[in-house]
Amino acid sequence: MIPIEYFLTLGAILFGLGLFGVLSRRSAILILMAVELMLAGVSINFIAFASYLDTDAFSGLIFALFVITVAAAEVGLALGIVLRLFRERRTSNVDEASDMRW
Amino acid sequence: MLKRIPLPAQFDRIIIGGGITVGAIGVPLGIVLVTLVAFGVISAPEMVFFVAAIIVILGALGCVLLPNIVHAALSLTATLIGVAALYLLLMSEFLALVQVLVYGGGVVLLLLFGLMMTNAQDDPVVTDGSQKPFAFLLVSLLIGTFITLLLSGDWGNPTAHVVPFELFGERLFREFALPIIIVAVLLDVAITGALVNVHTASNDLPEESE
Amino acid sequence: MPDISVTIGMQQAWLLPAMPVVAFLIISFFRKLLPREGDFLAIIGMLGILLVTLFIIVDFQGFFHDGEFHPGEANVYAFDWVRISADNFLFLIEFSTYIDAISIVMLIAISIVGLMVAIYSTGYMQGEDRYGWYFAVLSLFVAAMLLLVTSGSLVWMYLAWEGVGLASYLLIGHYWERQSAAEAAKKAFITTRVGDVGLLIGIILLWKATGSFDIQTIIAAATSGQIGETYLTVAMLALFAGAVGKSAQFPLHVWLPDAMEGPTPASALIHAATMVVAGVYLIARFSPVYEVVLVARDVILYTGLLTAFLAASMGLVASDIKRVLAFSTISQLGFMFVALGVGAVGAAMFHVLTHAFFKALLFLGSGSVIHATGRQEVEYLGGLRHKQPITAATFIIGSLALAGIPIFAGFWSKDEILHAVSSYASPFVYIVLAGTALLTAIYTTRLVLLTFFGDPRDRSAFDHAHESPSSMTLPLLLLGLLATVSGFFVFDAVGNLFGFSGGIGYLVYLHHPHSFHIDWAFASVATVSSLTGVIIGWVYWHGGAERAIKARTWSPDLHALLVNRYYLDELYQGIINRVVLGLAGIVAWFDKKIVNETGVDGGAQFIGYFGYRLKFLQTGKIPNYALGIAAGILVLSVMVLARA
Amino acid sequence: MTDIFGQTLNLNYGLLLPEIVLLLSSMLVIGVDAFKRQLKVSGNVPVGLALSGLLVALALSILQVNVDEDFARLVQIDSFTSFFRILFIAITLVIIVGSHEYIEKSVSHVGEFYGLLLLATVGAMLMASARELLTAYLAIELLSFSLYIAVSLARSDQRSGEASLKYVLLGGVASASLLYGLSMIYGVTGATQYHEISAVLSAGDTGLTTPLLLGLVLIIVGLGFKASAVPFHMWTPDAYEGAPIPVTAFLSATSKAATIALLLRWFGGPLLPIASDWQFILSGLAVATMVVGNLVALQQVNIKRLLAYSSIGQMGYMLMAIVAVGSGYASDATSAVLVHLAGYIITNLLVFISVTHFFNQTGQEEINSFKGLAQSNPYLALMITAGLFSLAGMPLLVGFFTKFILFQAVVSAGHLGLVTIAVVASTVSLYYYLMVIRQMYLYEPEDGTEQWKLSLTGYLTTLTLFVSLVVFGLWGTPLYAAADAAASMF
Repeated sequence: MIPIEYFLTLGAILFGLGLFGVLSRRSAILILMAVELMLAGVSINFIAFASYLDTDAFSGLIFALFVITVAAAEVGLALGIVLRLFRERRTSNVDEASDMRW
Repeated sequence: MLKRIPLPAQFDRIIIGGGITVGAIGVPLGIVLVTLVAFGVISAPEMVFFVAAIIVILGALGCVLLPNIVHAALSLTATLIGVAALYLLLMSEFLALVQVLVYGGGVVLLLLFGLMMTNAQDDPVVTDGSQKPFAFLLVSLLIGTFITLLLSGDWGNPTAHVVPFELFGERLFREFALPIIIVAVLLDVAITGALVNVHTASNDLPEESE
Repeated sequence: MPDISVTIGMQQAWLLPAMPVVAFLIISFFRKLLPREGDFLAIIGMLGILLVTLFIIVDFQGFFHDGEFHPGEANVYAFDWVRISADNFLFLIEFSTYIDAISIVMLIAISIVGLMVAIYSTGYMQGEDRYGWYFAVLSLFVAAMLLLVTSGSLVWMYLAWEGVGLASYLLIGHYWERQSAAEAAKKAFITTRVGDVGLLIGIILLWKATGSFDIQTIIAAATSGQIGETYLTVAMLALFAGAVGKSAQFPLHVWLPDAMEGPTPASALIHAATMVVAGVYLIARFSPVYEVVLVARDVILYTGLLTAFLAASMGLVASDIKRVLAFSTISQLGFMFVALGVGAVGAAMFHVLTHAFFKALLFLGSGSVIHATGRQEVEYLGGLRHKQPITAATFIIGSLALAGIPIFAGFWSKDEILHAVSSYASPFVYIVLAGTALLTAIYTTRLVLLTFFGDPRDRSAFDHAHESPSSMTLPLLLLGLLATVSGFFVFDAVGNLFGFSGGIGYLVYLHHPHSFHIDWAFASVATVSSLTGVIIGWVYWHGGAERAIKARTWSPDLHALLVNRYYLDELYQGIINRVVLGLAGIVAWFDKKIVNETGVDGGAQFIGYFGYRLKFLQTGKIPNYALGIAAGILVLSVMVLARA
Repeated sequence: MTDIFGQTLNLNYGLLLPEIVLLLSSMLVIGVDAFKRQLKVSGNVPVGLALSGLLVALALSILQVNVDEDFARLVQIDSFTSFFRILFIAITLVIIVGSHEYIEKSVSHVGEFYGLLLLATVGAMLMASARELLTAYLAIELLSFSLYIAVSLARSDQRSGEASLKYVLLGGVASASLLYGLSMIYGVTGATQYHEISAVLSAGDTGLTTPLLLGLVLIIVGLGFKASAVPFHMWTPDAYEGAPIPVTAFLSATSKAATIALLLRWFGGPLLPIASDWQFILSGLAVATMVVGNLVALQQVNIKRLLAYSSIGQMGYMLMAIVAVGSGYASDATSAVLVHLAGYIITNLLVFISVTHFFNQTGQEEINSFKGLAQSNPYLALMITAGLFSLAGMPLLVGFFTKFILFQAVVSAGHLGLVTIAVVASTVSLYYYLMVIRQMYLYEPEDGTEQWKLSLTGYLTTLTLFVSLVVFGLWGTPLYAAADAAASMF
């Protein structure tokens, strides 16, 4: 059988890679994708815990289901805002959306 | 007939290039893994896990590193499908299904549309922020710390169990009725948000700069 | 004893702050509707205060028996303001009043000077903008001041402490059209707030140790050794920090000279007679505790000594009448702290009382001069005794009292302080203090000579000058009387005559009541030093301005040092500019440079990979902000990893 | 009804009536506004609907003050919940009444705006009442989502979209962190119910200390973002500046208060057994937050950014008090936090609504545009002055009373060092508040001294807030009594 540590490690790596994407990308949409990666890491955690450690109540599965739903909603919401930004400034580059600073 | 579908011309390149990449990396890895299984070093489920994990990690790397946005988005699809495979390994067919439907079918498509609408060039190459090297260093440390912290715990030796489908549904809709309502409202908010922002852009603004 | 004391007495001490609060509310809301913008309400309030004070004094006498006061019953519990009873503690802030001899001295000073100032202001502020508002704030100030000296609870005292600060801020900035007034108001507010932080910390420390805000409970706990010595010392020093700010002691004295931007009568009340002695009051109130923590007492002694000397030397060269008086106030407050530092609470409170009268008199007199001539630099005055005889006469009386010439009030109280110092502290302290008294006499003489004697140096101002209206001269005369005679209360016989059983000695020498015996040796030393000062001043400045200018040429460096007040203001401004704003700048710079540019540009440069792209870089904010979050995650998780 | 384990479930929807009413009225507002022309209703109908919904919900919440019951083991309706329900509804009411002119003038999509404010209120209420992690998480997202959009609704202001983008992207990162943390808590304890988590954690060593600590860190990061704790605060000034002013007020009041409510529920409840593990993290954050917030505020020129940094500093004080919650004084420290929160909100709303009216008149939001306000509108200048003085903690105003209670609670929990820093920081804060006051009182107005007046609702709200500012400043016992009752279950 596969040890649970495998899944946890994979989850951590996915979370980290997602964070890396957020830090290094400049396109708003790519940042959104990176956030999705982070959330995928989280879902793996939840489901691994539910299947391995909480087999009676499996709350983690339900949690993961909601995480997926919320993530999808977030993408829709954020895309709307990105589109608006694009219409206003002809760019989806977050570095150029920095009128407000210090 | 294919030419009538308004797909960017790069799609064929993606399919060919992606195929070659997968073939070049996947076949040797597959051979190694099958050999390991054959000699009993790892079990068959572990082999499946490793295949899926490699797809997931490669896809994630592609998603955060590839300079072409469309490639990155498709790479994300690979990751998400790999994650769905992991869910199957975790005995959760339902969530695997949801993952493929919502992500593979919905979210990625949405993201692709977003890409098309905001950056409608044929070859949308992006440059990354200059804090990339710094971020790389930071995130490597971060992943290292996370894994150390996770593996220092004594997780015991648990095994995965299947959750019966109807039990799942029953628990979801009985005990978690309220979260479902909240999520419904949440989706409603998200749609409202998307609508008002797109609407603002087309109506409320003065003329565009160009 | 009149029967009425049954109905109004110490139990009704809450009336004291209540009356001016009512006056404040009515004037500030309805001043446009009232005749004379409601100034009479302020005066009525002050009269009421004086009356109640008299009743309280009469009532207080009732606690005098067996040759001692037994004022325990004077602590009047009124109501629970905040009552929080939780599982493991009771948090209770009461509203209570506490009257003892120390409060009564303060009450006398506040009520008399307050009334005089209010009457005087009707003449002085005549026809100015915001006339009514001035009287409203004056009432607010008096209310807060009375609350301060009657409160039995530290919390209410702190509230009042901040309240007088606020009123002072408003009055200093009364002519806010003038940039200097606005700046002075801000300076006073912020400088005293520095001390207030100390006071607040002290209150919290004391509350933490005793679980109570009631002053008498705290004193009882502290003197019975319930609190560790180091802890208590820190707490009492924190309280003293509050006193240093409010009473303009070194190193927080810088605000008081600038505070002279306010209307002169307000300066007389707030920055001479009452608010600035709040610090003295605070230390006197806690004097039993300072008996226990001798280290703190030494700090008080030397702070007071240093302040007294420095301020007197600065007073020698200041050219603005009001600033000379301000330096003299700082210096005299230093005298009071010296007295407190040697444990002579009675001498300190006696000096508070006499100082209130003669310093208020001097301020009001200088106000009369300014009112008449429109000038306040002594270089442009002179010869005014011909034009303003009453002002000149009363001003001279006040000056004699300040200089410590016998029979005037200041002589007795200063003599008391010197006497106390000689028996408790080292000869060094005594010599410095006596020297300061000499300096006091010199600068006082200088001020009088340059203002009222010699030839007028600004003809047009002199020609327009005239004696002030009776609303202004009447208070001057009354205060002149008090500045002359109030010292006699130190004698038992005089005290008895006016209803102070046992003389003021009994009244203010709470813990060690004693009768006043004049020590002729000391008295003559003090007299000689004062007279010497007057003579030096006379010889030097008599005859006009050339001599005054010579003072500058005698030692230009010293003169510049004194005129610039030892460059302390510049030092503070520098500290504020460099340290506080600099710190803010560093953080802002950190945001800009480290997070934005080093995190983005510099980090890239450092690694040398994206360096060539620097010129294309904008300040990319979102990834940057995310970097903050990520770095936070990393730091925190490494921290827990290290701990685990 | 029973769950799958045969335990009974209380599905009494009556408990959720305030939330349901708000939900329905928000739908109604959005619907009516969308079909305004077809229904031939006047422009005032949406705001009227929103207000009546709020009033009904307020009445229902007051009726439920003494209830102590759970709904399906997901939310707990108790005195703590009631305190926050009433607080949140009142905030939304005040904001809508106080700034409806601004909303109609400077906000695009008015109907959606009101609807979103109501939904955000529901999210905040659920955050305070949740007793289960999933519900709490969804409540957080409901509040955040509504605010992401509300921030973007300033009419023809490019900053609005930018602010919203920053908020939504960084918010996504923060909620991913939060979720990762929650997954760790869930993995270690195997439970999502607060009381079960508490039981597992207080039972002692699980052998999983390090994953638990990782979870703790990530939870603190996620909530620290919502609470604008340094270094997760960077979105705050930008979002505040770009948002319509009522949304800024909402961000600084409801959003912060809801986060504090959640922090109290979590750190005073399930995570209390491991207090020693999170106290030092929170102390560090609290210190950084107080120091950075108050120092950077000194450099600001925009009033909204100034208030943003000031609210960051204020959150530092509250984080400090949450540290005290872990020191065995949970009940006292909690009531102190609640008192301070209430006082802070009253004050902050007064300032924000005054600034809203100032903006309505002048269209300016730079600090130096307040020049001479004491002459052109002395009433408003007084209101702003009172509010800023109260924020600085000047005596006789509510800010002093609540800060005093807060500081003494932290001191009695044994964190004197933290309080010293807080006192110094709050002294620094006086300096930048005085910068604004100085502009109003010490300078001549730039464009003449033409007097102007507020609208009736403007006078009504500011005066109400001002009176409570003074009354609670002089006599805070009722405020404390309410907070103490709300904190009684800790």
